[in-house]
Amino acid sequence: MTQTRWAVRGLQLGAAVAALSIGAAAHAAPDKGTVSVLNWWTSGSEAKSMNVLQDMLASDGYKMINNAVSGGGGSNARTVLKSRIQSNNIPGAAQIKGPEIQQWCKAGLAMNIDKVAADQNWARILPGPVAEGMQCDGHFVAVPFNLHRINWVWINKSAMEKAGAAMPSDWNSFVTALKKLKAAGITPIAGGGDTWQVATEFDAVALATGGADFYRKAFVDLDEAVLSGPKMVKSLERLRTLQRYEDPNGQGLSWNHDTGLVVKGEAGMQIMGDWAKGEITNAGATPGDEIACMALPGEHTGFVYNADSFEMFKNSNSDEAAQYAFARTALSPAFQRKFNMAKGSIPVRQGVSLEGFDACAQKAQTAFEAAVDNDALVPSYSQDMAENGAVKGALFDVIAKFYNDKDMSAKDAAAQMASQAQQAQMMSQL
Amino acid sequence: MAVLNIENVSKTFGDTRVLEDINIAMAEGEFLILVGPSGCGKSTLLNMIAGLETITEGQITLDGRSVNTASPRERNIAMVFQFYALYPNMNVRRNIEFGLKMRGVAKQERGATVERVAKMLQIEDLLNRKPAQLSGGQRQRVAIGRALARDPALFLFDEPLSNLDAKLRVEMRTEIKQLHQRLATAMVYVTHDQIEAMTLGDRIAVMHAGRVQQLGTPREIYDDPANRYVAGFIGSPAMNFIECELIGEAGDTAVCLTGATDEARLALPSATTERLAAHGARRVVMGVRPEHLVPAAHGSAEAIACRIDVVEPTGPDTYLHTEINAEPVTARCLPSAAPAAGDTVALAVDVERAVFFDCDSEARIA
Amino acid sequence: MATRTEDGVARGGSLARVLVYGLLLLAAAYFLLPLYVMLTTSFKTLGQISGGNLFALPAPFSLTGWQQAWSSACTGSDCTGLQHYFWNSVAFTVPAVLLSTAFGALNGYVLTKWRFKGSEIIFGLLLVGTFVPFQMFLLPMARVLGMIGLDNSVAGLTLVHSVYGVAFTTLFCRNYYVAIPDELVKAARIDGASFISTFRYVILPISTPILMVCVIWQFTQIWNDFLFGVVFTSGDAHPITVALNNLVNTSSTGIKRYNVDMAGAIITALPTLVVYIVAGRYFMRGLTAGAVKG
Amino acid sequence: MADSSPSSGAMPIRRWLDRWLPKLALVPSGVALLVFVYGFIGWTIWLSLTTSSLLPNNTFAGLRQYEVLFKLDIWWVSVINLAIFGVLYVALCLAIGLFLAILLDQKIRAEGWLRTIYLYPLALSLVVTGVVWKWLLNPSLGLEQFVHALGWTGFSFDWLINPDMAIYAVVIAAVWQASGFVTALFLAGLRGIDSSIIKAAQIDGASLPRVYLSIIIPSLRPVFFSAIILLVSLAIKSFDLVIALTGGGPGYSTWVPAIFMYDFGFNRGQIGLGAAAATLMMAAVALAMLPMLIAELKGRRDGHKN
Repeated sequence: MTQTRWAVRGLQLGAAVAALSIGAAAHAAPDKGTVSVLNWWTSGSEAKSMNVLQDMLASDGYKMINNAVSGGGGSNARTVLKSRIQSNNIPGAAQIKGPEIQQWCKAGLAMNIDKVAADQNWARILPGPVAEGMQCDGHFVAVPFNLHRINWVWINKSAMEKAGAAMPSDWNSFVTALKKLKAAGITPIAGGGDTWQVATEFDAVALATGGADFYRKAFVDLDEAVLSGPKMVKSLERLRTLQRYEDPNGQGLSWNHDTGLVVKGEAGMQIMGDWAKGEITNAGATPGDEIACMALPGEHTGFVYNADSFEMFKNSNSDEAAQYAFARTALSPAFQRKFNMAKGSIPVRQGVSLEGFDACAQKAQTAFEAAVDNDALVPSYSQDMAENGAVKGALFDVIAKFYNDKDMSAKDAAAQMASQAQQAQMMSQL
Repeated sequence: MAVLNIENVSKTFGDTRVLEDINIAMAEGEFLILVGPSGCGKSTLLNMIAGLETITEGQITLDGRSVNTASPRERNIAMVFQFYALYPNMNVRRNIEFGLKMRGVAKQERGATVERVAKMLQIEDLLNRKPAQLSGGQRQRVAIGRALARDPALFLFDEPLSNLDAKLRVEMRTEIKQLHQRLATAMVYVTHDQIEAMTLGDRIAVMHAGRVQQLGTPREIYDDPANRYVAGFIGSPAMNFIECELIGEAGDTAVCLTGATDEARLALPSATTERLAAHGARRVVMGVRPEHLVPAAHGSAEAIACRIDVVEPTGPDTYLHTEINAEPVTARCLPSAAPAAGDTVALAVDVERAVFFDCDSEARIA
Repeated sequence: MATRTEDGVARGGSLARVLVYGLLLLAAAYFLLPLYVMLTTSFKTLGQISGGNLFALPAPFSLTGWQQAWSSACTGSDCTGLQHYFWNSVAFTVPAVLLSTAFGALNGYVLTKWRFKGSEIIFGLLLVGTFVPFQMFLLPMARVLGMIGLDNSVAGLTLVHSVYGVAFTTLFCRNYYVAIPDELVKAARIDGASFISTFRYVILPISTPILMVCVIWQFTQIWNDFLFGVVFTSGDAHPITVALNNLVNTSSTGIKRYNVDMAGAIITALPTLVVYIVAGRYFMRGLTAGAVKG
Repeated sequence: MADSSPSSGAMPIRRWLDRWLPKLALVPSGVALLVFVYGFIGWTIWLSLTTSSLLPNNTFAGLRQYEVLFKLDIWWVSVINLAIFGVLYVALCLAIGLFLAILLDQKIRAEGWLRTIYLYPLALSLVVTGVVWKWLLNPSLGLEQFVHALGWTGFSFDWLINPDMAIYAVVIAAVWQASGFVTALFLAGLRGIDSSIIKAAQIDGASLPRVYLSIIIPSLRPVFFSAIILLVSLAIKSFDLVIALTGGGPGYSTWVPAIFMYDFGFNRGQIGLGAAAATLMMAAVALAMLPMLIAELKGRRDGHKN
């Protein structure tokens, strides 16, 4: 009897809570329209930046519903997106980047936002390759938020001093520095955690070793000969070299943990994208000061970029006006400054003042401009910028296998990379 | 009019036929026993009467009304189960009145009924107890009380005493008999215990292998069994079966019986011989109950000399185990005249009471 | 001879008892170790976590982790901790647990006390529901929920959890009811009780132990679910596990606040822990009474 | 003939209800089962035969997806991992569960407390418990460090980071979660055994281990059945734990089919391949569990028809 009564009370409570949460969502009805935004930025500065965007839209009379789902580098968010599409509850904008933008567009789901692009003159304010990536069949369907540089090395200066190592300028001096760090009892490189980290390191290594042309032919065009060619073999061999200077126990630890090791001086360096700056700052150091930032040295230099972007969907649960407003506001100079300062990236909108950005961001901007001039700007394969999920997955699998099987030769790995990437490509084009 | 009429009823579970062509008509106030070994189909038949099992073929009528498709609720019956089946969550009072409550009887009337039934069964002081707090005998009393409360046209008992210890079983048996006499309501009582069957029943249906082997009063069943199965099932110790050769022609037939030593020739009564002759077989099975195989009077010509293997005193009687025609048999004697094991005793058969069965079909032939 | 054996048993007995207790405590340590780490970490400061020993006691003792986890940590766009999501979880867990338990009991009752041709097969088919990989079912589920207009709602989430829970509750209840004598149901039917009133008056009142097992199992499974919660709710309506995941999984620029994470994890687990500690006794009773009997 | 009896108006409805209500009661669950289990199984099988990539589509592709699947190293790694994990997980949980239950059944003082301690891990979500285990099993943070601090510096425990051993590390954490529950199941089973059987066996001269081996454990058969069903179901769904503990790594050395399905289906935009994996996994589970299910159901039915 008591049990039943409790159950009833539980039900009532549940209903009350449900009613409350619906009520909460319904308050402050927007005037001009609503846009729901699916993304995987749930923590720290990113989430706060999204709140800034929300506020900016609100002040223009639009309501932005922020639906953030974290985990697995966006894999949960992708799952949610696909489920939403199945249940015909499509979000107005979803965090999608790289070639996946084209995939969704080809599926007939992307919304044309040429109007906003024309208003803001995206063709001019966005870097060429980025603008190209946002288009499908000649129409803009997505809006970029930022530019991350992937091929950074973060170096603890005092650790280097302690080890008597000089700042590296090429691959050999880089390896020499690693040796000295090791001799001084310092973990030379913090890293080698999950496959994603290794793949990110490889991003930097491949560009430094093979150059932009090689990088594009291999990772963008999936040229079999290049993928299995000598430059790839050499790059993989260098990855193996890096591995020897990484803490074998670092496996399974997050990149944040690794950054912490560098800041504390327990490790000398970390090869990681510029989001590591947030962690450096949080640990009480200044990027560009105690922790130096430089591109991974090698025969070639360039800029491996990652641009976070949001694709707009038609027939969505959002109002078109609000979707336009979302795109417009995202590229507004004010938001670009705020967002990128918080996220550690540089504004994707060109011509935005970098005043107040840290030294490494300034460096990144210079490098970016140089890369554009020298045709050395390449999309990061490890951050989904170069290939669709299937091919990227196949590349990751081979790198993971190579990294974990110390007996596997770089040549074999390169050959497998070529064949598996081809197969995945074929399957995703069925 | 028959209270209960079972006509040509059969039951199949999947491919197995568990009841075959059952026909029983039950008079008002009658106490009918369904007796048989486990698996004979007696409980299934009872469940069919109750409406707990469907009927494959045939018809069951209660008070002249076909109940083939009626639910148990629509049949004016009550049932007492082997394992009491008291609702463990309800106290005795609520157990007894549950059936009334389900039938929408007003609370006041229910109370009165509970009092009446409790008084009848002397369980007034148990009314507020839960079944778990009762002894086995008390539980069975409550179970009966639950059946009584409804004042049904027909009571069904499914081996209600088999779960009680021997002494309690005898007591309860008597009580049920008294109850029947007082209520004069028809009862169907399922048991595998032939003593219960004999003591309680007005009529007994002996069941075996899904068929009613014989339906009759206890006396008929005992004295005049329809076949070897019934003969062997009813009576304790069981009837002796002796396979023997018939000698002589019609009108003057005898059987040869061999005990420890010599062969004895037993002349059969003329009525028997005629029927045996009509049947024609030369080898038959003779059935003799232990009380009809007794120590012979001195000098009897037809006595069989038997060596006694075991002597079994039971109090009023003593049973002697021996062999006739190389088959084990039991004889009865007075305790005062009991021999010792190993003795050779002359035994006499009361041929007037002997029955005869076909060797193969086991049907009664004389 | 006999005395010697007995003596041996007695002496072996006391030694054996020490061994038994030793092994049991060792097992307890194995089970408690992660909880110990979670608890101590949740009371540490961030500095102590990144610099210190995993097994050290918190010094200084800090409640910041708990405060932040409950009321100020960011779990997406808002930074109000887990408190709000806690009630979201309650909103669908309670009805889903009740629904799946109710249907499990009903199914178990039918499958044991009202058997019909094919009921065993139905049970077998139902059991399959315990083995399906949910990951692959998300899309069709989303489509079905969309079709019946229950997508992105508490009702939809309740439905999904109830459906996949019924397989388990039916398994539990069936095994329990099998042990209840059929005669009880027969007696009730003779007494004139219908299918429903037999269930209501006779079966249900004696089902408390197994219902507790169902409730505990279902509560744990549903409360801790992440996959359905993340896919079938959004934003404000997220269950606490999704919020926790958002809190724990920092992407690019976030830093890991392990004390907040651990406090959040314990807060998330608190209802289930309380259920286990409070109702654990019933759980055992229910299992003993029949969940594990054939 | 069957319906020849006179009946009042209300009776047919009631009879109809009596007859059909039990079956009707199964209808909601049955419909749900049909749609949410069998419908989806059918849908998944169909998808595995299509070219579905980013989103489901209906272009028939024959067995192409399976051909590709069979060539993928990562799929076989996942399958082998599930086999290793499943067998060890079920076996260890049963062994530890039974062992602890037998110990707990020796009239232990603080039984209630110990039981709760053993049982609580099931109450915790693996999303974060995985993180704790990750720390504990990490050589530079957890147990290895701890043992080193105690003075045994030669101690090495690097399963979590060793691609060949990592799946066993997953087993450790998974067993931690479920073995207490299995202990409770077995303890309940032991409590249900008639103690007179044990006494009788001891009087017959059987030693205590002998009594357990030849009398008690065989009579726990139904417990094994329930426990195996629950454990296998948990093993197949092992997703959260692996993701939280190893993220599938090092590399993909701890991938299991559930991760494969999720990653290929959603992350890599290869739904057809994910569906093929799901289909094969369901088939494998059916093959593995069906004989046991049939035997058990048959046994039960026969056991209850006296």
